[in-house]
Amino acid sequence: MSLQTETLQKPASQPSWKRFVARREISLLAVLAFLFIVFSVLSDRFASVNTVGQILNNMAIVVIVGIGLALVLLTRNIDVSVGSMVGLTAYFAADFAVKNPQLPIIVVVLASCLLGLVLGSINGIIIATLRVPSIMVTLGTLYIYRGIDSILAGSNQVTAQSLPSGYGDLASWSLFGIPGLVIYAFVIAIAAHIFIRHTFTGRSFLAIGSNPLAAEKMGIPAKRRIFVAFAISGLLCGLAGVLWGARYGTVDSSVASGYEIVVLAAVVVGGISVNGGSGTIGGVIIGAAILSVISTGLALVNVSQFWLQAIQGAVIIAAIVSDSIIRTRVEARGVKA
Amino acid sequence: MTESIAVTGHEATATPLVSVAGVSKRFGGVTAIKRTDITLYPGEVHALLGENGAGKSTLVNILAGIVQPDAGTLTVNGDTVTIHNPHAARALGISVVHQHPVVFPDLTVAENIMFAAAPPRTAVRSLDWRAVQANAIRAMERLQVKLDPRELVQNLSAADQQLLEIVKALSDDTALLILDEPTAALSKHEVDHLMEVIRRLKSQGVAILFVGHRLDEVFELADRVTVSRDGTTIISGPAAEFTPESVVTHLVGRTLESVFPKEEVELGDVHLEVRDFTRKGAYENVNFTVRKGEILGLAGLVGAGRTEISRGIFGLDPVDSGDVLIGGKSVRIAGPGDAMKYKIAYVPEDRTREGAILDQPISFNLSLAVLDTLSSFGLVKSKSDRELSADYIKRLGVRTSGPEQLISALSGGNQQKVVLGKWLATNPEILILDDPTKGVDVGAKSEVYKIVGRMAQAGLAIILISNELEELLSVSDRVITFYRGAQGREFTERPFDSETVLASMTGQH
Amino acid sequence: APAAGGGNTKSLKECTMTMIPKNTDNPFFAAGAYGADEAATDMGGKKINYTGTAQPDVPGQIQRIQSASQQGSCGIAVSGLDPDALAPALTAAASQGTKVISYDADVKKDARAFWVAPATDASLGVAQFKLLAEQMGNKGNYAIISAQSTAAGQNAWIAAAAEEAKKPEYAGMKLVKTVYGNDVPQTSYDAAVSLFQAYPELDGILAPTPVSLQAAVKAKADQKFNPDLVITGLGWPPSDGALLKSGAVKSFVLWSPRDMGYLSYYAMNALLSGKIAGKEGDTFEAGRLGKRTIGANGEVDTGEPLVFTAENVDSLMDHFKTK
Amino acid sequence: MSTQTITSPPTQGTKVRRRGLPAWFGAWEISLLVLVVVVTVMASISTPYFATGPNFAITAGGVIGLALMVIPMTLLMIAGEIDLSVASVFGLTGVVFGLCIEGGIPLPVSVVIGLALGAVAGFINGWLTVAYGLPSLVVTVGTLGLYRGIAYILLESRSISALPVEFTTFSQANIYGTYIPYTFVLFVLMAVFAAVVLHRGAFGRKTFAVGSSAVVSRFSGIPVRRIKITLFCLSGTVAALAGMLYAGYVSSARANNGTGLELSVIAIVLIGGVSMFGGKGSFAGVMLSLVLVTVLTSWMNLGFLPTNVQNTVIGVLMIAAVVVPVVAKKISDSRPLRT
Ligand SMILES: Nc1ncnc2c1ncn2[C@@H]1O[C@H](COP(=O)(O)OP(=O)(O)OP(=O)(O)O)[C@@H](O)[C@H]1O
Ligand SMILES: Nc1ncnc2c1ncn2[C@@H]1O[C@H](COP(=O)(O)OP(=O)(O)OP(=O)(O)O)[C@@H](O)[C@H]1O
Ligand SMILES: [Mg+2]
Ligand SMILES: [Mg+2]
Repeated sequence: MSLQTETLQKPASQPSWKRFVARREISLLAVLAFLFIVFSVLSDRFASVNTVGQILNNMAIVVIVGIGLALVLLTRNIDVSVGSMVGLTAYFAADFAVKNPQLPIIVVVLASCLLGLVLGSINGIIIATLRVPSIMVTLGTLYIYRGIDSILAGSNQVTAQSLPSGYGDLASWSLFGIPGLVIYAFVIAIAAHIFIRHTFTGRSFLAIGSNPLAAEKMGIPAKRRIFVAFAISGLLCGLAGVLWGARYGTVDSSVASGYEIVVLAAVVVGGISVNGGSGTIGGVIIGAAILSVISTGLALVNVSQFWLQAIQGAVIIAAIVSDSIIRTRVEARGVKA
Repeated sequence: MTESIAVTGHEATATPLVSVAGVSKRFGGVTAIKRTDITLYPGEVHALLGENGAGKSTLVNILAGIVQPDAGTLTVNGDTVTIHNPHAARALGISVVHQHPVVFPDLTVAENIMFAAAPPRTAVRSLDWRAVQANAIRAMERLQVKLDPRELVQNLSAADQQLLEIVKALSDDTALLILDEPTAALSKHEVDHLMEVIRRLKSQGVAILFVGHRLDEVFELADRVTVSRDGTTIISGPAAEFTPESVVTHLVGRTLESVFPKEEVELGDVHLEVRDFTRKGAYENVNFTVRKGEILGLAGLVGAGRTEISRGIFGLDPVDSGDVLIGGKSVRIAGPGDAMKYKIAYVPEDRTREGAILDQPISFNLSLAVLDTLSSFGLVKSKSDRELSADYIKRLGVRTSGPEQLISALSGGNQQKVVLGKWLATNPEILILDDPTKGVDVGAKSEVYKIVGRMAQAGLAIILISNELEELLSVSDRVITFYRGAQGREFTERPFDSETVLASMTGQH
Repeated sequence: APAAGGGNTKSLKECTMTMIPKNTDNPFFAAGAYGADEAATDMGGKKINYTGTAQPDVPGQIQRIQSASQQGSCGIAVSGLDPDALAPALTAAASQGTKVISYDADVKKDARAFWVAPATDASLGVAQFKLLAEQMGNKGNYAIISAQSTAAGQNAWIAAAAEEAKKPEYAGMKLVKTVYGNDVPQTSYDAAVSLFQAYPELDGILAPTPVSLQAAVKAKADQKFNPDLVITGLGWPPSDGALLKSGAVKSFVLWSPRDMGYLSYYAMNALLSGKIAGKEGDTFEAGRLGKRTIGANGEVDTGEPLVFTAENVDSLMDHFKTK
Repeated sequence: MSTQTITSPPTQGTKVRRRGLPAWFGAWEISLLVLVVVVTVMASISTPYFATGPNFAITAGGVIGLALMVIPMTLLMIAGEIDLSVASVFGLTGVVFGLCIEGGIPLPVSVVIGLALGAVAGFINGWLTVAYGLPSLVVTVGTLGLYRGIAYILLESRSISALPVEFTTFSQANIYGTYIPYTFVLFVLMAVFAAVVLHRGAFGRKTFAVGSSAVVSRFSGIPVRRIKITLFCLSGTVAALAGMLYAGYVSSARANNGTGLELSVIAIVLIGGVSMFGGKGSFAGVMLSLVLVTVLTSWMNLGFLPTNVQNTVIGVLMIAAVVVPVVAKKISDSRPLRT
């Protein structure tokens, strides 16, 4: 005799295709495909290898920073200091490279990542050990890290010409036509995906965000995990900082101001729940892709630049609302069936 | 201070599996338990009884490695141990089903089982999903539970989540299984099956610590009984040496005339009528009436649709068809606000989620449903507000240090009284009580039903839903059964025969 | 309270001038401040009070104007982020007896005595356009990557360039699009890349701000875009000198921020001492820069635009010293 | 220990004694007050220009936009929601208001149009949040871009500075013969009103209830959705008012007015002790936090302190706001308890 059959609950399990369709990434992919088609119709230059390369290039740094932020969001925390961390590490790395042109470029990259790791760890230590709201702490470090950036940089500006030649190559190399930036982002995304999806420790990040109390009772070391999430977020910002300098050439104290909003938009459009516990790296990539397609596409179809921000905002809203509608429809049908 | 604890001897043949001696724990200013002793033997069911807030869950958490005691010793298999964390507890063979489900709603059934079975090692290692699934299925088979391992837990019913909890807790090397109020969310039928499982485990030599408030279950299962009060063990001994009455006396500290008092009430006119009430997938063609002063009991298994019916009446869910008549007139209720206009009050089944705002004071909660009547020109009259709180705290005998105390600091029973008070303050004419004594101790239960009885005397039409059949049958004037969303039989003659009611609840008649 | 004396004359030997740039984290304004302090040394006056927000911020400028006036700074020289928005605060400061001039970017006319301009808007716009046209051989498609869409200076130069482009000899030149990089390297770079995507047949880019210039050069290299694409406009010699030497940019335009700061100091002193009132035709001595005259719009120009090339850039580097 | 004391409930008189401090003035508010006093004293000692009437006037006048938006944000965040689009509504209404004036629409009508626009913008935020059950953080990240973008579409790179004199005077001037800006009076009136509604009004109680538990509130007959939408509308309307007053203050309506101000608004509310998760906070705390940040900013302006130092100080303050109470509690808990 089974316990299960005697309770009156209908087994809530759904056919696997419904589970598949209800997955957020699928509905977002539909949004992405739709945008792609719209732009291809509007501009004959849109559907080209070159443009796709551009779209990928534009989203690479967002994806790198977004993965760190996603990891933090999964644990039901938030990191709004990412823009400031990218800014501070970008200046630090560029300045470091200019002052030490003899050093191999990998040392600069590692130094920048290390600085990012330290900045993220400061967030993590305060949040994990004192159990204070992460929005407060990271909003605080958003100001502090930017302040330090500005104190360090002052009116100084590092430009592409003053950087050692290897620096720019960090971003501009390509392999079989795939830009280096995209390859970094891809490798990190794969690693993050495997970590989140296929390791025990990775799953525990979701568990913590899904139910912190339960995580505690199950003996998941939440403090350590939350610390690690912030540390990784910082580390990835450190990497993004070097790449920023490599890609854009000019680095001053204002690099990546307000970038937290851009990354947050990509990540939440990509379906990482701000309430923790659910979301995938694939979603982050799709979210970043949607935003990148919009900005790249709009530049091609020759709308005035004044329209760009409004259209981006509208598409973000349309994406999250349509996703919400699609999923509730599918779920409702799944339960009724 | 009562230091002498009556412990009557266990067979000297068995050696204790776990013994707790002189354990104390305080949280900030609150003493949760002090000098508590309990001894658990292999192959026995040990019931731990006590009022709400007596410290039962705290003791459970200490054994589970979640809470560290301030003083005292824990002995497992003769060795003095410190249980640093939940993994250490599991390594000692201690498995726990917690009072409040500790599931991860965003993860699948299989993953939830995986986390429960996690070894203390925390290295990053890749998961073999097929093994995870297989393990989950194997774990479920042990209890003959059939859930889809790939289903997200948030899609499971409350009862299934409770089952999942037990599945998670049990493993092959469980030596001590602790069940902290495992039956609070279950109805009779599921409880019976749980008991079967417990007996089977017992026969395999597993020690079971059973924490609960339902005395009938305790006497059906327990070999030994420990009663604690105010954080201290009062008495411990073989179950045969206790009677329900003596347990209640120990629990409450005085004799209780009756656990479920029933007042004699002169019934008035029909006040509430539900006609052809239907919500597809939940309940269909429900028809019943409630008279003034009457307590109508709704009996059914979990999932029978009783909660859904009351939600429909209260306007919380849309209804597909049917009418609600109040005082003979058909009324349209589109939301709780409408329902309150017709003087309906609804005490929901989930006290901590739906009933009380835990991190707000008692006074805040008591005035929540009557804010508009308490205020003039949009401002809450603080005098009326204070009087209201003081009045209900006194009338319902809420045990508290004052109206500004947070609800979360109250024991379950006292929380329930505040929720009841919140609704009584609206001066309702119709009162719907959905499992009002869920997780509430015997003493408080009796107090709650005294209040309900007084309300019936005052002419309220009352609908009572309870998963505890004895309680439902004791206090109701009339009982209707439900099975899978369909209305079953109606029982009008007290005393009710629990066997026939149960048969009807399970769809047999 | 600060003395509200309109009649009594002062000198920067007794009181301080406050210099408020668009933002302090900017080498251009730092060079201006250097020039002003150089003038103080030359004249034997007090060093300036250089204050502003790290990043451009209109309310921040307003607060600093108010603070300066309150603390009895006798003169304020401001590079306006928003000509209208600063006007009320400047007018209030003037009514407290503080003398107000604008430098670099002008503010509303009636809110300042006069404006120490880089060079005339027309000359700057025309100079940049001429470099572009010359290198493009007076024909082809070009685009503009400006700073903020609200930047007054850039807008004035773009307008002057458009006026110049109407001349018949430029009939072959076609402006395809004007985009704005907000003076943010990333935005400017992305804007440049997008232009290359949208206009594969582009022959020239006019970048009337150094941030855009650098971004365009980098984007062109990264995209391996048309090697004949001409990029010119406004450059910042300390860093963009390298662009000239590498040949990525043949020439660009700028004025001397140091002279502009230097001039501002002398002009303020002349205003304070009552030598000039800011009317057209007023003249004053400006140390090493010689005699200067206030023009029709209440402006006094720093000088003619400087055109920088690989040959002359090193010799002109002194104009950009910041310390 | 006697059994009697446990079983019978403690006799409770009808009269309720209020012990200690009122709920809206707790430990955090006291710490903020102490900080305000300390910083004010230090500022007054270190510079003679700080504690003066003119400095009050310019400081109070300059902070008005921020100060006004803090009021509804406090209520909204206590209700468990957030509005990141306030600064964009602020910019957009300034632009629309300017266009109305430019188009010859009379001043009062233009103001009403601006306010209505703000209410609509807020309603859209609220409706999207409530109807689709989306987190407001996400919704308003979207409208942040949308509203600011519309401002750019409408005004492009232009600015409108020909605003009516009576309006710019109201926004810029002090009450005759005093150092009290008109707008400050408006702010004080609104703040007092909001404080009373929040801590004494039925609506305020409901706001706390909704923020503490939307489910319990719904079960208690509180119109949760309506309250949330109302608060979003309020946030939009006040942001609109602030945006128009700011346009008057700087005599200029531009598409980029107030860019990035949302972070400052939220920072002040959080420093004031309002919980990000709703249900907790006090108006007194937020006002003290506003005063603290304003005093610090003014002091640093007078001391010509660079902005990067200012920002760092505000950041440290924010972290201190959450860390200090926790550390203080840890210390007090570790002390032996009196019995
Ligand atoms: N983490 C904690 N912090 C502060 N106080 C706590 C904590 N856990 C428990 N308490 C307090 O300790 C006392 C005992 O609580 P406990 O949960 O052990 O009671 P219980 O016997 O399980 O009650 P119930 O029957 O209602 O489940 C209560 O007063 C409770 O408020
Ligand atoms: N498939 C499901 N997924 C999630 N929750 C569910 C599901 N089915 C039922 N529930 C919830 O479980 C609880 C009990 O189920 P339901 O309301 O159907 O039965 P009920 O008859 O009201 O229960 P009871 O008879 O015990 O009061 C309700 O709160 C309901 O919302
Ligand atoms: Mg318990
Ligand atoms: Mg139920």
